[in-house]
Amino acid sequence: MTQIVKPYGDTQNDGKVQLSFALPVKPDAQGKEAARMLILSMGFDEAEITCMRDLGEGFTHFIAYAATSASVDVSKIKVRVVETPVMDMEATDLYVQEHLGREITVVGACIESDAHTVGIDAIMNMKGYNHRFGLERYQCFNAVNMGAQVPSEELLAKARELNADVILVSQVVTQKNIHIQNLTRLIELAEAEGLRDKMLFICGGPRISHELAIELGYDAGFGTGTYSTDVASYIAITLSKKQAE
Amino acid sequence: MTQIVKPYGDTQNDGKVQLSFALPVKPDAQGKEAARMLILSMGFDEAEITCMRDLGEGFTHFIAYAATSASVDVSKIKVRVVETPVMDMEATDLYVQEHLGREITVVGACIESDAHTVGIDAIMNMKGYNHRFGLERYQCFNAVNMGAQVPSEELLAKARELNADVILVSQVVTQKNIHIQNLTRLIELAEAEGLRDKMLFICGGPRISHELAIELGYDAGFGTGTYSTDVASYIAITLSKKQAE
Amino acid sequence: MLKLDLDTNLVSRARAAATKISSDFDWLFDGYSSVTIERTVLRLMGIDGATEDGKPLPNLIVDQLQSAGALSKGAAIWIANAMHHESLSAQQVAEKVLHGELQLTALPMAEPQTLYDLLASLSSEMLGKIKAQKAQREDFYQKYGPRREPAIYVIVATGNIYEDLIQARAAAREGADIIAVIRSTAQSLLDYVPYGATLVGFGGTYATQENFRIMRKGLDEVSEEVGRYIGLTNYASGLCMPEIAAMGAIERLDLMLNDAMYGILFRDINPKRTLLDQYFARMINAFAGIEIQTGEDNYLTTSDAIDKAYTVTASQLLNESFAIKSGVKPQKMGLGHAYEIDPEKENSFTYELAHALLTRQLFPEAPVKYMPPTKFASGNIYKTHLMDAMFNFVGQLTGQGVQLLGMMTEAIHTPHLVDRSLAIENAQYIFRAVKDLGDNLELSPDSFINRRANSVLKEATEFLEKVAEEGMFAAMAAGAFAEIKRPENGGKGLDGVFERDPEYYNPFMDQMKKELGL
Amino acid sequence: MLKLDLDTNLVSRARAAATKISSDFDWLFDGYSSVTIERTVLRLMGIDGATEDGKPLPNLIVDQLQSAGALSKGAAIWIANAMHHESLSAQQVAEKVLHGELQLTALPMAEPQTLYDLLASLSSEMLGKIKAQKAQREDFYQKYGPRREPAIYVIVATGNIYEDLIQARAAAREGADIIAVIRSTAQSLLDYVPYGATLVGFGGTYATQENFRIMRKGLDEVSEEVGRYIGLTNYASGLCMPEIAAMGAIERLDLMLNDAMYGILFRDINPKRTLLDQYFARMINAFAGIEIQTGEDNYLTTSDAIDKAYTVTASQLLNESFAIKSGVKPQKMGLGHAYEIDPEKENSFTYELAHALLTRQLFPEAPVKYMPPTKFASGNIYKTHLMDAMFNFVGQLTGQGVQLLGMMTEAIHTPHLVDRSLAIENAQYIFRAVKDLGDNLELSPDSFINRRANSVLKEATEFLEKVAEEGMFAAMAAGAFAEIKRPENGGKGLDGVFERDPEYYNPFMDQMKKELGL
Ligand code: B12
Ligand code: B12
Ligand SMILES: Cc1ncc(COP(=O)(O)O)c(C=O)c1O
Ligand SMILES: Cc1ncc(COP(=O)(O)O)c(C=O)c1O
Repeated sequence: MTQIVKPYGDTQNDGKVQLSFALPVKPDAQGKEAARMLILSMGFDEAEITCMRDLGEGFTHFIAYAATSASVDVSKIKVRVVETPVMDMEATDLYVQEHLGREITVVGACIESDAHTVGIDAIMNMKGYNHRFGLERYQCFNAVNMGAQVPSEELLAKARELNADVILVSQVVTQKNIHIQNLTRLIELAEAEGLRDKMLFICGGPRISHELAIELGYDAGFGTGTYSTDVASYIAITLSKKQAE
Repeated sequence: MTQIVKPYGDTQNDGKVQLSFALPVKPDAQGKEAARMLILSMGFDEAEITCMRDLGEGFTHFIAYAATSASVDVSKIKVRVVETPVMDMEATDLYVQEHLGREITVVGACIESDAHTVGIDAIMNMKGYNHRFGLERYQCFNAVNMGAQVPSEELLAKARELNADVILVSQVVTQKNIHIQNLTRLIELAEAEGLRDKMLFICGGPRISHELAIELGYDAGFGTGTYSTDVASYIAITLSKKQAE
Repeated sequence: MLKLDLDTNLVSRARAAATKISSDFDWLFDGYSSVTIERTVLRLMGIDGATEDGKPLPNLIVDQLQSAGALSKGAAIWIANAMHHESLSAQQVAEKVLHGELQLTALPMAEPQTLYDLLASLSSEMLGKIKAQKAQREDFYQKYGPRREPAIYVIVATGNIYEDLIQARAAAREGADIIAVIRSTAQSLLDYVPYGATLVGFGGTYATQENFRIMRKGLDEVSEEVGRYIGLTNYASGLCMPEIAAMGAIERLDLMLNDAMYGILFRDINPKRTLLDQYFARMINAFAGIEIQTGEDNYLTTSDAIDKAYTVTASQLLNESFAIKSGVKPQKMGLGHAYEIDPEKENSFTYELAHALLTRQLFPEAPVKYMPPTKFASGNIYKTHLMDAMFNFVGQLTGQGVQLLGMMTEAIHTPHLVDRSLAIENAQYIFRAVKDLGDNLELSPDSFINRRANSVLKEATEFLEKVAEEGMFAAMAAGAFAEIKRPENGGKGLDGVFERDPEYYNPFMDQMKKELGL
Repeated sequence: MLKLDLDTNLVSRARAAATKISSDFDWLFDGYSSVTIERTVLRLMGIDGATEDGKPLPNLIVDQLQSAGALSKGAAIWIANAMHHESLSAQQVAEKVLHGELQLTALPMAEPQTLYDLLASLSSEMLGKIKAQKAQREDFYQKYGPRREPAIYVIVATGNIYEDLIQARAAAREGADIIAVIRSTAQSLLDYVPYGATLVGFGGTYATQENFRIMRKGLDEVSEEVGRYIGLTNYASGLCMPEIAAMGAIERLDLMLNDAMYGILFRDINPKRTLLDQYFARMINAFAGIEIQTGEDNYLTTSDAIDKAYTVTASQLLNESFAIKSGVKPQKMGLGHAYEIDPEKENSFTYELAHALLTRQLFPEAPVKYMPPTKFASGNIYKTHLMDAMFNFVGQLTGQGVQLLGMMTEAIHTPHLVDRSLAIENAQYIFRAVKDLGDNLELSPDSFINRRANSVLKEATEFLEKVAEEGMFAAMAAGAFAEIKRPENGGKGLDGVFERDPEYYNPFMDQMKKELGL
């Protein structure tokens, strides 16, 4: 069933959107009109510049409200999401015992130039995050966290050495799409070394979605607000299914 | 000379814009993707949903950054602005004495349902606004401020009675474009009564621009940040020129 | 705890002056009535509905009685007589009048005592209903726990009651404690209350009894869902003050904008009309356990918040003394105050802290209604959001009763769904962050804050004493309030005020006075 | 005034323990040198430039000396010898080495005194230049007036020095007092300083001498325009700590991120290397009148700001005692602290006020560098803007030295032009609003804030005493700091540390020590 939606301010389908941006124009009537025309040229109606602030160096900041005529049919939107159910630690341990019957080795790292370990630590380290213990605490996992700024080569070498089942990669810095470069490089190296199909490749970080992960050739991706339980359940169930096949 | 500009985040022409809006979707992966698709369908690239907040009642709030490919040629933008120079009170009084040689009668009001008198008071009342005295203080003006919620008919009757040179109208409430309705009605009544060409019609308010005023058939319009000096100078010079013609 | 050292002598002088001012109006309260008071009586007798072109039946009847020169006895007696004579309900009488089938003043007059008895039973019935609503509210608070302090109060103002409802329910779920349905522009000046559910308003939604009902029902549902009683408020203000108070009492509104002088000063409604109407309106509010909220914020949207800070204090004291006359309890006096200081001013926060503490400490039991920055809100939503945060900070630190949340789009439009949600987020964050900060702090000896509060109090006292001496009507006529001149016989609605006949009878006022111990 | 009643006994115990810890490293400071220290010496002698593939000449020379086993005498003497022998400037010598036309260790060695004299004149020349820059800075402050407190400190981080410049100049015009050019990701780990103006960086812009120069020039222009001296800062941190300090001294940077332990804990740089390098780097900073800024914020981005508050205090005390060893004056110790408390926590502001007062009061002369909320910044820019406002509030109320402004887009991207401008607006509004609020307030007797501050101090004292007893390297190896284990011989850069030969000579260190009275 089609379900066409538009932004909502205070009346169904009024299309109201707030915008804010800088333009290299003067803070005068012409600059303001330029900002308004720009908004109109993006296809908005009823563009109202509510604030114009001089930023210096020839720039001006505009805050605006406008009504978009764009809409989107929600029923047409298919997003790939991690579909395995989420179990708590005890349930996961039990599940692995029953379905896989062996320990799972997981190797994790922030790769390349990235030193933001808080995210992957939240998933892997004993103490975990927000009242969920990390993978180290699970009975079913042998979790090795290599920490910050680990070259892709070293991560793969360690995974090969430990005969890992899963690789966890974190990427937090995204400026100039450096995370895409780094994640792509890792997968290419893994393919070249024949490791890609031997283990699950999972990436995570605040700008990672499952959708993006799959596009980049990973098995799964996890973004903001992920808990160890999400990742643990996904690994447990996916590996068990693979083994069953 | 063409001068094509695009929004600026941190790199020339990166087109970066911040958006914020509500959509009638759930706060889940599909809702988020719907928001992203909506932004893309407005012609933005690199849409990133940075925040998704449940608003209840089936709505979700999205905050996003995206890059627009839209641009505007500033050199093509012509805005009609009030072009008379701005003089201070003493200079205006002197100017009128020299060029017009008589007192100017100004009648002002917030018309119809509007009761926001602070704006017009700032222009007309003795004490003025931000260290500029209001028209009442000028020697050259006989200023009559009728206050709030004055029916258009009464305003015109008073103007006729006093043989006014100028009518000042304030409109602050703009919901459902009520200001456009009210301003249009006043001008139509004035035309019907044959008053339109006998006096200057000037409107003001936070959402009024000179451009809009002219479209609505007024002589001039003044928006946010107007001072009595702007209006007084405009009146003095315009009337003097008319008389000279 | 931040505690001012207020000059107690000033406090008593100021209260004495305010009491003197309000006591000067007994001639008005005891000797006059107004068209809206009489319409209120009709509504309380159960008359509702409107003509096809939207004229409410209470207006129709009161207009007829007025033209017939019969209103000075009060409307009640005429309807009671018709009910008795025709054996009809009040509503049936009204409908007959509507269809021209009945001429109220043409019927033979029954024995007064018969009519009094009939009216007594009608009045007990309706006042019983109102008491039941009051009990219901108290039960809800019992069940769900008391309201937070400051309570989170947000407005809805789409113009369409059904959109308002969506926005109100969303806000309640996010943490709002009280929903105010803002009224369409200038409803104050309508000498009738529109009828039915309304879909179009400007800058707000018409206050109608049906709209009250729709909103109350929707909020009762959410209250149950979230386990928190969501208060509802509207405006018992303008030319229909007591009628709206009565409608609110019947539909279980919990608070009402209801200022003794707002109509005079800010809507140019006749002074006598306003004071008289508020006297009865407040009595209804007091009886129904409705918290009144006064409009001191209005002084500061037109004048400077520092220079004219004393006008707020003076108005609070006057509102208090008029409220006492109508039987309103201190715990139900939501006196107003507003954070309207120019953000460019150095120490704007420090000044405001002095003013907010002064209000709090002068009226320790009052659930003060604290209003956000509006005048200096600009189209810069980020800046306005910060000003609102400072306002929320002071509200929590000084323990105000009700925090009317500021919206970052204040200078732009009536609030969008998102704006209100962000305002609630703002308040919740700040309230939590500074929760017990106040317990850690004291004022330094001879602090600027203390000196400032006392100097505002002094100005207010001197102002009130001057007004007490001159008389309030004279002072108003001379422009002493809000820098606006309001002559005793000017303004709208004077023709709706009339002197009572010796036989005048208002069963509801009598019974409420008795029950309120007035 | 808000004043903590701190346990003075704890204060002395804590300082004594910190002093004991830093004094345990005299063997290292007096007996060792490192490759970057020697490259610093070369730079101070005037050697600059890079090979075609980007290797800086100082690296080229030091590497050669190291391979030749000649570095333990220090690099200075070898260059001096070549200068003397060939009658060339230091730069010319370096270029000959570059082109393979000169083998430093192959030349006959001149009389030591001849070389010492030559080096003395070279060192006086460069140190004179640095002193001139220092004098210039002081003149500017004299002319334009002192820096505001807290100073408004903002970052630029576009990755392109020319975009950074636009953003920096705009910020300065809007009110920024200090501009920090954030460094490209992981420059810490480069064992050389890139050369020339750079256009691409990730999350920041490379620290190079040319970039310093471009920025300083641009800001000097704006300083003149706005009549306010705009400070400039960068990172004397990582594997090239002293080199960057020297570059900063030459180019008149005004402040430098320069922490005694940051590299060890947060970049896994070898502990010996780090402590040694910081010793010399800080001496340069002290000599150049550059304010150092320490990185205590880093403890709280990885650990909980309440549980681990004491680690900040402990690190501040250690940074202080190491700074004293290098001759840094208290007025130039920008010790770090950060507002990283979970905004969902009740009384987050109250807790933070206790922590901020503690820092301020323990180091009354230090221009404390106060860092904004970052960890709990989310993609919700409106909320983050409010958190930054609370941070600005505490900064002004407690009189911190430098306020590193938070950006509402903290969790999203490095700051856009607009974000920074709104951050400045935020700070300016809040600073003005609460300007003298502090003068009005005192802490209640036995306040939570006072108890909290003393309990953090107690934890810090006990921690430092434990470390003093175990020895710092042992404690680090055991994971006592930041919950990370750093063994004495682990981490990056250990191979760049070497024991000095008895004939080791560093003319700059000697002269600076003398002038600093060390
Ligand atoms: C803490 C922090 C730091 C700390 C890191 C300490 C450490 N040991 O991690 C320090 C101070 C060292 C630091 C340094 C830098 N930082 Co930093 N930092 C942050 C900060 C404030 C918080 C990040 C964080 O810890 N979040 C909390 C965790 C729990 O969330 P998370 O990472 O999203 O992780 C969750 C999910 O994403 C997911 N997840 C993450 N990884 C993985 C992996 C897997 C396998 C799975 C399944 C899930 C998963 O699960 C986690 C739990 O839910 C952010 C701003 C912000 N508020 O986000 C900036 C931020 C990330 N940093 C940034 C930058 C630029 C830097 C520097 C490059 C700055 C510089 N030039 O010096 C440096 C360089 C560091 C480097 N080499 O990478 C930018 C990145 C901009 C961009 N989008 O590119 C940010 C956004 C700040 C900003 N606005 O500029 N930073
Ligand atoms: C003060 C105020 C009030 C006061 C007005 C008191 C008074 N005597 O004026 C009170 C409390 C009574 C009030 C009531 C209402 N208000 Co009001 N009010 C404001 C507020 C806070 C400030 C307006 C103001 O005084 N600005 C300061 C003056 C100096 O600025 P200005 O009006 O723009 O005037 C300048 C220029 O525009 C220009 N100018 C203006 N007029 C003219 C005329 C001429 C001829 C010229 C040359 C120039 C000129 O010069 C002036 C000086 O520079 C704004 C929010 C805001 N911050 O803007 C809301 C606001 C305008 N109000 C609003 C609303 C909806 C109402 C109500 C309808 C709410 C209600 N339902 O009860 C009522 C109804 C009033 C009515 N019937 O019109 C909305 C309007 C929304 C919209 N865009 O439609 C606003 C934006 C608030 C909001 N977000 O909802 N309000
Ligand atoms: C007491 C009071 N009544 C009424 C109103 C506004 O309603 P109206 O525009 O209908 O007068 C206000 C607005 O601030 C008020 O304070
Ligand atoms: C002292 C210190 N040095 C350096 C840095 C960051 O620079 P880098 O990533 O180059 O280590 C920081 C960041 O917080 C710091 O505090």
